[in-house]
Amino acid sequence: MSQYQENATIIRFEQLTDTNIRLTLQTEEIAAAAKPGQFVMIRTGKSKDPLLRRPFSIHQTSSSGRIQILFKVTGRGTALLAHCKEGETLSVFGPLGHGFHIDPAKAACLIGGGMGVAPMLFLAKRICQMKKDTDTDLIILGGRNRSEIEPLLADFHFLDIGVMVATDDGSYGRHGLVTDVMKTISLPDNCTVYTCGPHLMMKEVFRQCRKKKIECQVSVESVMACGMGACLGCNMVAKNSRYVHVCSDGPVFNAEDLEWNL
Amino acid sequence: MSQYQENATIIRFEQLTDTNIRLTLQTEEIAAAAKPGQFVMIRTGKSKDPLLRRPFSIHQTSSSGRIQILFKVTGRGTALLAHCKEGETLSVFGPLGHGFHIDPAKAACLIGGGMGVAPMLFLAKRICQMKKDTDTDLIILGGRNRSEIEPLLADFHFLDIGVMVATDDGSYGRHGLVTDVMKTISLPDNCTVYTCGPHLMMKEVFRQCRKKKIECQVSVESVMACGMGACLGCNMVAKNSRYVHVCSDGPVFNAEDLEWNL
Amino acid sequence: MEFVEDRDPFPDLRVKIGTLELQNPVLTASGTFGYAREFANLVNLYRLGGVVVKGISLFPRPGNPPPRIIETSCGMLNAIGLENVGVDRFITEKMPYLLGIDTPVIVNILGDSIEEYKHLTEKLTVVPGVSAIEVNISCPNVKKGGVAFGSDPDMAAAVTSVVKENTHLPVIVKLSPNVTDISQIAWAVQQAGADAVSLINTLVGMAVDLKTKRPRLANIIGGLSGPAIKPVALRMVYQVARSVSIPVIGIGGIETAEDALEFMLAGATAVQIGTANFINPRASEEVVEGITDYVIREKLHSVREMIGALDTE
Amino acid sequence: MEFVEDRDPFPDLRVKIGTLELQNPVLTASGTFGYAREFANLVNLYRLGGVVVKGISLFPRPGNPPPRIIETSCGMLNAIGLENVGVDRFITEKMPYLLGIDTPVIVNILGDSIEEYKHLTEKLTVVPGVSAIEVNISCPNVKKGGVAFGSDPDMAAAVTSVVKENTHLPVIVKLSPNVTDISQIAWAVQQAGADAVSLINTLVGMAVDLKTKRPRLANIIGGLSGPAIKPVALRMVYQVARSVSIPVIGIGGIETAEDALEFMLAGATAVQIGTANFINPRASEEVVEGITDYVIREKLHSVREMIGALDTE
Ligand SMILES: Cc1cc2nc3c(=O)[nH]c(=O)nc-3n(C[C@H](O)[C@H](O)[C@H](O)COP(=O)(O)OP(=O)(O)OC[C@H]3O[C@@H](n4cnc5c(N)ncnc54)[C@H](O)[C@@H]3O)c2cc1C
Ligand SMILES: Cc1cc2nc3c(=O)[nH]c(=O)nc-3n(C[C@H](O)[C@H](O)[C@H](O)COP(=O)(O)OP(=O)(O)OC[C@H]3O[C@@H](n4cnc5c(N)ncnc54)[C@H](O)[C@@H]3O)c2cc1C
Ligand SMILES: Cc1cc2nc3c(=O)[nH]c(=O)nc-3n(C[C@H](O)[C@H](O)[C@H](O)COP(=O)(O)O)c2cc1C
Ligand SMILES: Cc1cc2nc3c(=O)[nH]c(=O)nc-3n(C[C@H](O)[C@H](O)[C@H](O)COP(=O)(O)O)c2cc1C
Ligand code: FES
Ligand code: FES
Repeated sequence: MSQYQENATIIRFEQLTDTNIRLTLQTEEIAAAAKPGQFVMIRTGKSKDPLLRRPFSIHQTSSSGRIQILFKVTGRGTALLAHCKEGETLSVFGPLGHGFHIDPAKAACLIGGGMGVAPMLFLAKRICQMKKDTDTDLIILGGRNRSEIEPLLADFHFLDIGVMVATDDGSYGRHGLVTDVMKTISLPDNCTVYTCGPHLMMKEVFRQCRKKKIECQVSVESVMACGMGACLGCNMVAKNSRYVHVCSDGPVFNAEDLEWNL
Repeated sequence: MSQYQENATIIRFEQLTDTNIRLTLQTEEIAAAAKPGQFVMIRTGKSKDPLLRRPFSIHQTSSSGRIQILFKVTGRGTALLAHCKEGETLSVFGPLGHGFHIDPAKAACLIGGGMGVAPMLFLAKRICQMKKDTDTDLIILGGRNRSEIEPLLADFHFLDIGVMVATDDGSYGRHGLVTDVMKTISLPDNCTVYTCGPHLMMKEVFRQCRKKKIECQVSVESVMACGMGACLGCNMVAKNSRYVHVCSDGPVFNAEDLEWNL
Repeated sequence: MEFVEDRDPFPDLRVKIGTLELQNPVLTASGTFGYAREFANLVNLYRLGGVVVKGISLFPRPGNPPPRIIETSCGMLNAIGLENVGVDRFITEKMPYLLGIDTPVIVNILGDSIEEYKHLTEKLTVVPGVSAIEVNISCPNVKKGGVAFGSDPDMAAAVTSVVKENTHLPVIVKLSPNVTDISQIAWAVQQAGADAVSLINTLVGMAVDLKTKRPRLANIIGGLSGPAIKPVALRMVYQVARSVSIPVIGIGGIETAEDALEFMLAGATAVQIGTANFINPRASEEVVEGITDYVIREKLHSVREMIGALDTE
Repeated sequence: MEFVEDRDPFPDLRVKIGTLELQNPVLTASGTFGYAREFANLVNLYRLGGVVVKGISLFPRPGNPPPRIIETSCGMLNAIGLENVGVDRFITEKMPYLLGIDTPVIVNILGDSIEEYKHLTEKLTVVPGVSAIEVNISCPNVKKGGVAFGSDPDMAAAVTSVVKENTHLPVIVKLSPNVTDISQIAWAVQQAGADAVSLINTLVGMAVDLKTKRPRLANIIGGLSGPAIKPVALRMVYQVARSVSIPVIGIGGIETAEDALEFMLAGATAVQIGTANFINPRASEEVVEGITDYVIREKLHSVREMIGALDTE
């Protein structure tokens, strides 16, 4: 696993909503090495404050050496990123972590909520590359409202996998949560569910999977300093009260291996 | 003496040379209250690093509520300022300090070197307002080369005071230092010399003034935290080894009152 | 300049430091607010909980040679060297103005010996308008080989006792963070009669100029303040508040109402705004405004509900 | 990834820590560089002066519950809780790789009692590839009521002695900054036989979440590191270097060659790069490159000319 620290030029800055932004970054080596579910650590400015890099999932890569990230402004670091301009550079470090494990022999159901949609595009694209037949596959995406989810769909619609959408306020797709949608569909037995989103959402996704004895891979978050297994700061409670480190053991885990307090 | 903290919009950003920048800022109250020789303290960014404001002389004010500052990139704070854009805002605090004392009955000779040119424009304009006759007055400006000094001259040429220029490399005006020029002219006895620039330049200006028994007002620099007499951090050695505080006792002093180790 | 409207309902922000009642928990820190007058046209002084003035010694002190300050990452070092006009000129030149500002004035004092603290207290205690004395014990004890009063529990207690014996005013002892166990010092000064402790004073630090190969401060070492030290200050306030029963005044890197309320959660009854005054001269009043908003928004009966309310399970 | 060309003339960057010769004064700080392997494809490990690995205890430790880290102004707090695999697994699982990296490996050890330090030393001293031992004395002494070894000169000396008695390797004692007089501790460990001291470990700090009214770290308190603490570290290095005759290794907020050289001017023989590794994983090698450039540009015969060369008149 190779990691690179690149001074990435911002190729495109897209303000999707008030708070949601998509950045396209020129990062030759990271783009070439990245796998779905991996993430990058980005310095949000040149100053020592904020000091630490911020982790973001890789939304998609391109053969022209670019990656995209999709993020929401939630604090100081992301607010700074929201002020960067096309043509400027950002220090990007990655790709980091263990991504999703794709078994081409199995059906796939991808469930992304909020910013958890980010890694799902990259994953879906890779699944389409690896599998001949994606008829039994499905993508469920959720967001607060139409404006949060609609701009993201174009890229998904290019793919050969069916997409279902749910919004909290019903302004687009089904009214409700992705987990409500999940309940209404019958997943094939030999299926893997891949999910990323708010903790409570992933917990419910896992609960449903466990009931149906379906494999469930989750991409989780934690605070991070190094993103590469050096600081041991990003631990999370796993089964049997053991600790795992999100950046190096994850961020994708088999949901079975984590502690969900179900 | 009233001071104001304003969120000033950057009206104009002029990159005069590689390192020299002129900013025009909308600061109604500061512009209205400012006197020549006073300065403002500017936050160079929104982050806590760099933490402290940076002091800059007021280059000129306008009746439309604007001030200009003229600065050179010398470190992290000024580098940040060099990246700001028109339309953005800066927190500006001022006007601060004691400015030049103008006696309309006396002839005036203004000598500015490098960024010490900054306060001279404002001073010259005020002198022109206060005095009927500026025939015996004179401005001597110095810089490294043509590109450093030429863009500044337009504003001075509007005034009714003669301007002489010296450059270190002879690419514009006289070849040499402002103090070389000063030697070649004979100042009237009843004259005040106003000067701002590098320490060694001001020292030489004062030396020549003292020899000729001419009053000399200097605008000096020191590191500052508060700019308003609260931290006592900006002290400087004055006559008889006493300390003065540059921000509140100055930045303009009668050169006689300071210690020059001549 | 912003104007501040009166609010309704009027929230209860009052806190008590010994017998001193403050209308709100926001004070200014010694050495960062001059003698208050400097801020008069920027801050509505009467809206502050109180002001702590620049440290005063028995005799005038010229302070250290320049440079005295240098910026560091998210902080600054100062080596002012306790420049001040001395207690007599303070009383004649500065107090008349301070008498009129309608906010409690706390006088910060410092000395080289127990006797100096004694004389300072005697002089100040009879001055109208002095609401409390804050004793800076970070100064070197000249008689004891220059060890700071604040780094030894017995010396700290001795200074506290002598000040207490010579005044009826509330006595706040300002603690140095440059010690192994600040709770021990806090305990010692409480036992010696202190009405409150304030902390932290600056951390001793240094900066070097690679170009000149010289220290950046003429005094070589100086005191570190600002946001950089906030985590250390918060920890010490938390520790001290659990060790003593007198009020604790939190100081160190406080810039916003949020910062101030964090210190109160950790156990502070009041806070002081220091370095932030340089960056935003209106910081102290804005912290008052922010705390007011918070108390209203969170529907607290009083800001005192915040004191020590940190939930550590 | 940048490639580094060989330079001519080849500057002399060598420094000595006890009997250990380092090709240059740049080490990585314990707990911030993993077991070196994590950085292998980012840093040319063989170009470093050496690596100090994550602190090792006698038995494996799970460390503290999450959250363990939180960013502060120009710094970070960590409460990893000394998570590590224990000395036995360290030797079998980590040392084989470290043996091959062609740079000195310094093992940082920690214990709850003098006996633990003794056993750790015995085990490590016979392991091929261990170049020196760095003794972390910031840990609580369980038998003495949890007071940190590093805050008491006698306890610090006792740990040092027992480690020295059980190894032929150079022994570096890593000092805690959370003390009144760090020179006194440094002196005590020098007298007890330490070959060098390294400082500073983290400052104890805390962060509070106003929204949840809880500490931001599960452990409540943690260690502050990063640029915020550099002024304190520099001051302590300066003080300690003037008090002891053994080499001092400077640590605290070092990000660039300029920072490193400032520590050397203040008296450090070598430096360690800590938190900076997180922000720029190539920081350690870039510091080596920057020092190399400096020594060439300034035409120094050796980087050793910088040690303690601060001009204080
Ligand atoms: C592996 C991974 C992938 C991620 N992918 C994405 C993504 O694709 N898009 C996206 O919008 N966000 C993503 N995040 C979350 C993102 O990292 C945080 O939103 C961001 O770090 C917040 O930074 P800030 O400075 O704006 O907020 P801060 O001011 O630092 O804090 C605001 C809030 O964010 C939380 N937070 C701060 N730092 C982190 C951190 N390092 N990790 C997690 N939470 C943090 C804080 O606890 C706080 O609640 C991901 C996080 C991880 C761990
Ligand atoms: C009253 C006054 C008026 C000034 N007017 C102007 C002006 O009109 N135009 C202009 O270009 N510059 C002016 N200066 C100087 C200007 O303030 C500094 O160049 C600026 O603060 C450097 O900031 P920095 O962050 O870029 O540099 P830093 O990275 O902080 O330091 C770079 C260099 O600048 C010096 N410096 C840093 N801070 C200060 C400070 N507060 N005061 C003085 N020197 C400092 C440092 O010692 C160092 O040598 C003035 C200074 C004073 C005191
Ligand atoms: C320039 C300056 C001068 C100071 N002078 C004094 C003083 O005279 N007496 C005192 O007790 N503390 C003094 N202090 C310490 C502050 O009151 C305060 O304890 C410290 O700066 C930490 O708070 P802060 O981080 O909010 O600044 C001074 C601090 C600064 C920055
Ligand atoms: C995440 C983290 C883990 C650390 N673990 C250890 C450790 O195991 N042993 C030790 O002696 N110091 C440890 N330290 C302290 C560092 O080695 C160093 O002394 C300190 O961080 C100051 O340097 P810096 O500011 O460059 O980070 C750790 C520091 C951090 C940030
Ligand atoms: S973030 Fe440092 S180990 Fe995971
Ligand atoms: S800069 Fe604070 S007193 Fe002058």
